[in-house]
Amino acid sequence: MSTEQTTEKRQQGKSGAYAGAVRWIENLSETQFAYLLLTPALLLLAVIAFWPLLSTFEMSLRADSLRGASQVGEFVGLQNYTDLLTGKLDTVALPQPFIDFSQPFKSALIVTFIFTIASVLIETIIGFGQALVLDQDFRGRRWVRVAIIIPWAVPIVIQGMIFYLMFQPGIGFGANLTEMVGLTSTPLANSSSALGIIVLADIWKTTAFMALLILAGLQSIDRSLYDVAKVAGASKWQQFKMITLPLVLPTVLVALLFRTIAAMRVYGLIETVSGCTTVPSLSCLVVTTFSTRRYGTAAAVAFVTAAIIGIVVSIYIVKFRDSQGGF
Amino acid sequence: MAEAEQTQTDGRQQAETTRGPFQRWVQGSIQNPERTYQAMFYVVTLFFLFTTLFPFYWLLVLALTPREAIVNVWFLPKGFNPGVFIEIFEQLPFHLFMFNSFVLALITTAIVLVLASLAGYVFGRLSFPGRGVLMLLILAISYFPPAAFLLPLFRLFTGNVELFGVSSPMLYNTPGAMVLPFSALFMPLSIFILTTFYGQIPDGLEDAARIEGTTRLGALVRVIIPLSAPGVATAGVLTFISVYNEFFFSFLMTNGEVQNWAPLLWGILGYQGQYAEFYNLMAAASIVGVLPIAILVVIAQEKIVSGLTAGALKE
Amino acid sequence: MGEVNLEHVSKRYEDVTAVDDMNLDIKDGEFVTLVGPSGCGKSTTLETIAGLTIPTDGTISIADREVTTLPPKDRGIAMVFQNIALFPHMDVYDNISFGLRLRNYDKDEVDRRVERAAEIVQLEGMLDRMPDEMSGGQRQRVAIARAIVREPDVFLMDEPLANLDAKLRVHMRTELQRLHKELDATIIYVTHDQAEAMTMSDRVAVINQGELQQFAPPLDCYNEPRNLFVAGFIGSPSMNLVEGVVDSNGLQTPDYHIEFDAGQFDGVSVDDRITMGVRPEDVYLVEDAESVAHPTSQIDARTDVLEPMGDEIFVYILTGEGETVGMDAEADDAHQLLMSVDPDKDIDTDKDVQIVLDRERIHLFDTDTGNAIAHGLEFTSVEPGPTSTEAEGDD
Amino acid sequence: MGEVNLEHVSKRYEDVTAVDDMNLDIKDGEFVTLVGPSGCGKSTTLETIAGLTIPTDGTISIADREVTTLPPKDRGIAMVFQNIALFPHMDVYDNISFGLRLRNYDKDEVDRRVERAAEIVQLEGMLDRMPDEMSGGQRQRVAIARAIVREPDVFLMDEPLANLDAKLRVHMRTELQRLHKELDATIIYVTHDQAEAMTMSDRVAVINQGELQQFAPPLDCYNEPRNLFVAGFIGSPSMNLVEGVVDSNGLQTPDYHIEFDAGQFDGVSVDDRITMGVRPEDVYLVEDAESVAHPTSQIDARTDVLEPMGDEIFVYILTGEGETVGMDAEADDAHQLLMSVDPDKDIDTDKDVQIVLDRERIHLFDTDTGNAIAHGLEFTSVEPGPTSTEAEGDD
Amino acid sequence: ISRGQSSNPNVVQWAADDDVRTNKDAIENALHEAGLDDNIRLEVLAGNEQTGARQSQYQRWLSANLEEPDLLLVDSGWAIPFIERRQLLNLSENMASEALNKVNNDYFQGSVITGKSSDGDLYAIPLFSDFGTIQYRKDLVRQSGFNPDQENWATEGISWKKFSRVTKKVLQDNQNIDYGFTFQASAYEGLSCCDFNEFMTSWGGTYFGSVENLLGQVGNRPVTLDSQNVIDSIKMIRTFIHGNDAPNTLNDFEGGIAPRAVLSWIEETSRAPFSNGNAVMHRNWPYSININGAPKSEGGFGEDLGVMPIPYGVKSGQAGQGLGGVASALGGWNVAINPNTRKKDKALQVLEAMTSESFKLKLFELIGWIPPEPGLLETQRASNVPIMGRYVDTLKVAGQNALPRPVSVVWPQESGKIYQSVFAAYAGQESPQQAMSTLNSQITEIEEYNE
Ligand SMILES: Nc1ncnc2c1ncn2[C@@H]1O[C@H](COP(=O)(O)OP(=O)(O)OP(=O)(O)O)[C@@H](O)[C@H]1O
Ligand SMILES: Nc1ncnc2c1ncn2[C@@H]1O[C@H](COP(=O)(O)OP(=O)(O)OP(=O)(O)O)[C@@H](O)[C@H]1O
Ligand SMILES: [Mg+2]
Ligand SMILES: [Mg+2]
Repeated sequence: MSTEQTTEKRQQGKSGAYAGAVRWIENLSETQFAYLLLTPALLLLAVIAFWPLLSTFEMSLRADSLRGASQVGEFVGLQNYTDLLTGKLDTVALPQPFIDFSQPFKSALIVTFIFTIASVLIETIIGFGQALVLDQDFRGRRWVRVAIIIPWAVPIVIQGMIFYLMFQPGIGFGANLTEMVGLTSTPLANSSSALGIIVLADIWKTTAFMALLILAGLQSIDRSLYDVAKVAGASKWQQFKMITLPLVLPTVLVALLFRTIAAMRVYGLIETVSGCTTVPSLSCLVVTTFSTRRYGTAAAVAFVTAAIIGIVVSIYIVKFRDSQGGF
Repeated sequence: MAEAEQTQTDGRQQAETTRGPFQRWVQGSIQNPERTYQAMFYVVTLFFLFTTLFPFYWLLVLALTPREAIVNVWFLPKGFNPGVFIEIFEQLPFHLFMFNSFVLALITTAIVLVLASLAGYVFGRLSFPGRGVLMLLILAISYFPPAAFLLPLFRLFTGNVELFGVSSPMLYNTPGAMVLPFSALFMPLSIFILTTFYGQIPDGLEDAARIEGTTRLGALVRVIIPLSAPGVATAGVLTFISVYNEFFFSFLMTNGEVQNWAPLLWGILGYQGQYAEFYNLMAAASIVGVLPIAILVVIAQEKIVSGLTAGALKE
Repeated sequence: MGEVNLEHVSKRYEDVTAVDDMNLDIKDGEFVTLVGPSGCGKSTTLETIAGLTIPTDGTISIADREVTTLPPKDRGIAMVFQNIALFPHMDVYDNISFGLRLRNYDKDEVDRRVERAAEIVQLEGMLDRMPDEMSGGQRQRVAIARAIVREPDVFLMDEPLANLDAKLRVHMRTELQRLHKELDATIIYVTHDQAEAMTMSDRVAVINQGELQQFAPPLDCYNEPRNLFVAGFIGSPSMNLVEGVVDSNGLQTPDYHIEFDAGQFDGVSVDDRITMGVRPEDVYLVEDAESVAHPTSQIDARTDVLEPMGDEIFVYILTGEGETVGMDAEADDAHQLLMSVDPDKDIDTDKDVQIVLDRERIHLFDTDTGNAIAHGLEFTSVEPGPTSTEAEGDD
Repeated sequence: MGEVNLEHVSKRYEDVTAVDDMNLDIKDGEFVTLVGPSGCGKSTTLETIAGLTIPTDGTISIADREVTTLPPKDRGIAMVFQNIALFPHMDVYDNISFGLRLRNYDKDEVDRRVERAAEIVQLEGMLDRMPDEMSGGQRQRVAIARAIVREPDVFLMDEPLANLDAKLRVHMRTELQRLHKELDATIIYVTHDQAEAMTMSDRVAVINQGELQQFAPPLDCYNEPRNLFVAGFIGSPSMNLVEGVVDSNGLQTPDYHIEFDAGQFDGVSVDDRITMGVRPEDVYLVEDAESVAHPTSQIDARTDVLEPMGDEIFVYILTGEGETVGMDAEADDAHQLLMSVDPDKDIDTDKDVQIVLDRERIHLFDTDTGNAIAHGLEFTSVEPGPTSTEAEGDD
Repeated sequence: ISRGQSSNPNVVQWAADDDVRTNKDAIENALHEAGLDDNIRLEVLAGNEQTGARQSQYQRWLSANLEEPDLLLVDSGWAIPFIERRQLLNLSENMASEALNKVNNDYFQGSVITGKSSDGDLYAIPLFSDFGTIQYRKDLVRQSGFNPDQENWATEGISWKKFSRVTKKVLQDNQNIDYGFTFQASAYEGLSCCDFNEFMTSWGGTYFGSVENLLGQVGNRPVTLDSQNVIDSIKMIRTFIHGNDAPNTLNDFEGGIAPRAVLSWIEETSRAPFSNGNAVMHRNWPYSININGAPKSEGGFGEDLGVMPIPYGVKSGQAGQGLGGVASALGGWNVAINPNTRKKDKALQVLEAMTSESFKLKLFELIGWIPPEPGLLETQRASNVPIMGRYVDTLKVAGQNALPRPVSVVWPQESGKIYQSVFAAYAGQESPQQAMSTLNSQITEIEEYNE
């Protein structure tokens, strides 16, 4: 028993300051300790995320400045927001979407929601399937894993290029296919078919994200619970429903949450596949407004976009508050 | 038992002439559900393989098709031009762009994993006032389109922001200008992933570690992280690949020179002309840029999992 | 060095009070066992001592230093967990040496100690197994080795032998006792095994629903249970408890009468409801009763169920007209007595027998408060137990 | 219905043979207990029966149907796991009702059965607790309830009572026995508790290092152990085993001589090495030996350590000039005997005493093979045990 | 503080593109030969090839007051907003008058005005010009009985009506060719700045009343998108795509000569079928002449490639304001100086060297960049350039009829509305009249809002 103490003393002697710090940390209350550990992350986020957002928010309260050298004009309060939401900026400041809704903002909203629901839903289902396959032990599993991850490693520019060319009449075969099945011969020039292609492209690439996360969740499940279930008479499906699903649910929710958020911000893919006019999303609106140098308006659009995403996320959170891992 | 077998044999003999191999297979599967399950498993696996690999295969087809022949490309390359894989290196130091991306991704992943591990531990295993609000705040970062960060960050990294008379450092064209935003923007995801994984480790194991003499942080490093190895590795892989392919800040925080840490994306776009698009080169470059990384990542993931698990043991 | 003091320690969860105003004063080098029914708060008590749970109220000190909120690693304790809690990602060697490696012991020292601990728990050849490749008992032994290898001042052990077979358990018991002596360590031990509690401990703390019932040497708890709970809990099979009403010359139970002078005991008066307790080994067939100095008068009874145990036979006897009891129906305690007889005894079910009780070994409890009134209605000059360690309860 | 048959079942892991050519023939409705040292293969055997582990060799049938590779769900079994393995995401009610809900029992029926099971395991008020809010024993009771609620033909229980206190354990024992009768189910039970094995089982399977040693009613194993391993393993404390060499008129051990006619037993001849076994309760102080019909001649000895257990005292006695034994040094078996005496007995350490052994209860084993040669050197006309269930071992 | 500039004071950093970087040494030599101080050297940044991305990039750089790059290659399509915001160096105030005069007098005027502020000061000098032209399969056209050379298609152009007949005939004669006329009608900037602008102008229509007004003051110019000429041009394209039986088409034109696919094509996607021999006519920039006119051995059409100006809908005389006749959208890039540069003098020297004839011809030879100076296209040296040399006459005609895009601070806004409406009309989602009247009022609104 005394050996233990001497060793501890030796350690203390070696680096008293370090040991002191450790002691100090250990004696913090749980709350203090929590905040101490959060400090580095919060510091980084404060400088790189929160401050820029504040600054952008301030920008959203100012008028656009198209001519002067300064980036934004005079302070106008919430006018950008009210103009945006009342449709006053539809013609003069926002790009008109290709979809023939009279208001670009509304159509961006609709496109974004359709895209989000379709892609996230399908990705989750397929991703779950892929994760279940990868969770099995079989020869060549590693290579199947590579195959499933590959799309996720493809840069958006290239992902866009693949589908753009594939469905470009005269270049790839996609247009011939859509024509054969009685749809348009120029799928990328048509909003609904272009949206479909974009969803397809997104599913191809980001299902891997779902699959990887869910796989990790699956791998963390205590295998002995399956023994119990098996003996209790659970079929494979019942094991899945009653054990696998609830136990990966927290992971799935995280995946779902972040996929939803990302899907609601879709931009790069649209830009490279069909262009923002054919399939206008909320982020398209933000980026195109930024690139027309209407910084005030653009900032307002960005914050409105974030607010919409925030609303969707709150629905999620309220809905799944009870399943663990929550807030 | 024996009787049943008998009738089965009889039945088989009767039907021998009329049954095709498929029917026989079906019959066999009905008698042996395990076999059906196996077969289904392989069908599903093949389906997944096909759907994920097909566009990639088509990319290969594009790469191998000489530029002028990229017209009506179906499932086979029109022409065969493997030289494209050499050409991409002749045109640009593509490997250096890859290297830049790799380094940036590695640094970012390291930062994210460390900070997110601490935060994930806090959110997953401690209860304290402000927890919910902070989590929401961190999550809220991901609501914003990256464009919303850009202008202030650009000013910050080009020395245009002053605080108390000291102007911000000139990070433009340095790794810092990319690594910092990457870290901040990819961190929320990792924090949430790790929060769920860390939260699921039974308290007993952390208790045991603390009794054995670890500090709270020691228990995190030696027990909680290793036990969440699949989650940590996945968070790492997701971050790494996301950074490797990131297209927004990669694009804006460097002037595109390879010596200024321009990442992969600049390399790929380097094969693009104002009007002329060298699709075959871009395709080839992506394959070169992506395939080794994907394989590396899969191997790394396994290593990370076993490494984390083992890392807890050795000093 | 290893004194452990709990003062008014309580731990409340939302709807349960797991530990309720617990006071324990454990001396340096003492071997204390916590016993009590499942869920009574034993593990929680250990956890507060370990620092894994911060008590809602009260203070804890170890070696005269208050440690109520000190982190576990600074308390100089080692613990064996009830749920074993091996690190699933480490092999046996790494599990056992975890605490030593944390403290940067040099490799040789670690090896030496791990080997020694593995020997004690008989796991010599298994140092490179992973936990999921081991049987339940083997895992438990790893958990024990992980604690003893550290040689701290205070050991906390939560049912460390639950998964071991009798033989190994006896071996481990001896080893733990030896360790106790050798290291001069304080051991706080939770067990469900009466034999363990009896043989190993200097003092036993009997807990019920979070409250300490008795804290005394094991034989005191056995021979002089402080209340009905302790009486019923200590001893296996448990003491027979029969309710009755005091009359002028003793206690009248439904089926028989036990004679004594009610005035002999403080606070007992006629018509009080009193519970009489007698252990199965103090119930005798009349023919075997010659060694009993003060038998009660004979009681007519009928044998019911027999449970042969090898070294003794438990006989359930019915003293009244009650239904059959044994394992088939909830026995009506008042009509039933359990008796232990020699395995050679020629006894059979459903036979009429006469029994007597040993008056020296009859306990009386106040039925309402549960508190003990008397232990023994007569006293011979012999001391209670042969080597009963310093008899010092807290009552 | 519930017959379970193991034929030549083996399970080998990389470097361990967990189960070695096991043959068990368990009748419908039988209560069989598997006992054996930690790591001997008990859990593995259960797992092969459950279908969680496919044996390396051999076949298993349940209800006359071969099930060796059948998935667990088709075997009609329920199981209590040694590691408890509650579903962490379900509350107690959901854990218990898991198997019923799988089978789409209607809500009322589920409620009814869950309530009943919760009552049996005394968890009535806790149905909405989560597993991590419960004590070790409470969790174990949930695990038991989860199995019994299903009422299948065959129950497999792996140390289901390990974490329960003596009183609850006795209660659960009774409940399990009642359940056994009521459901007429086959129960295969693993325990480390001798009392459990003794009182509950129709037959006990003693296993060592994966090999079946004896499969017989409990008292047979106690009274007529088939080999040295069973003799040493069954009974707590264990049988005294002393080695000796056969001479013309008996057995010469280092310290004393036991007389018998060597020719009386098949295959025993002079100079053979034989081990003599006698249980602690069959060792008597000379003064207490009047009830023994055939005592051995007196043996001079000295008392060493005393272990008072409450209802009896274990006395370690030294028959030769050996060192002190007890718990301080590895005892030299040849010079030591453990004796159990009445707790009233006035006995002290380090006193010279004379003892005798009950010749009727002396066992002889071949030291080299370990096989039993004889149980009892003399026989009285009395049958061995009072209500020994149908005496039919497999030797 | 250091803001990332190269330490060497003699190195001028030029944000250009990959072509410049690839030929950096040759370009440096050419500059030195053109009189640049031998000490001054270039460092080339190959910016993003996507012009919009590069615009945003410059926007950020200049807003952050970066001192580098010193020289900027700016698209003639978006130089003016930078000039309006004074984010480029005023060359009229800084450059030697000799060079200034050369630019003002000798260059294609269409190009020069894209580098001037509204008050006439020069901020960016054209480095090279781009013009839309029609490339065609001269061999097939001849086979079908037409005489492009005799009729001087190359310099005089042809009418759209004739164009439609020729295309139809060739298509009918060559069953294996799928497409007649391929051009760019995807809903993107290229439609509003260029293809539509060309078609409309060749029919005598225009955005803001006259060609001069294209770069006129926002809000002070009429919006004339609902004129009949504009609508006719749309009807013509509709005829090409949908055939002359479809509603809102021109019956006297041959229809069905352009695939529906043009509606999703931009430059490269429309070029692919033509280069592959699967189309007769193709509208594109000169870069593709280099590809399509390459010798047959290298996969091009060699001498079989014909090039002519964009056809006309009405003759130039028939419409006022410089409208009608052949009209080519103007592309090309200018060079400007970063006002924050610390190497202004050296940068100015480089710029002056760039105005020399030898340098511009050298660029033509090296990269195929067309000199922004009609005179140079007549030189022997220009005609000797392989491939492009064959077509300098056409390029000169096109350059003289070049139309700048109506770039202004609100052009991005207007452009978006324009290509969407035009696309909708081309695709048949809306009638030309309706689409153009909506568009007209939207553009008017934007003009007025931002006056
Ligand atoms: N997965 C495995 N890999 C290797 N060895 C194993 C594995 N599982 C069990 N064993 C070994 O097989 C032997 C039998 O194990 P089993 O769990 O059946 O023992 P047991 O009789 O249940 O013991 P206990 O009473 O301690 O629970 C043990 O020595 C164990 O170490
Ligand atoms: N986290 C918790 N939330 C609510 N109640 C709890 C929690 N942990 C323990 N309890 C309750 O506190 C009581 C005491 O638990 P404890 O684990 O100390 O019992 P124990 O004496 O160790 O029992 P056992 O012998 O069964 O292990 C139990 O009734 C238990 O259900
Ligand atoms: Mg406990
Ligand atoms: Mg076991």
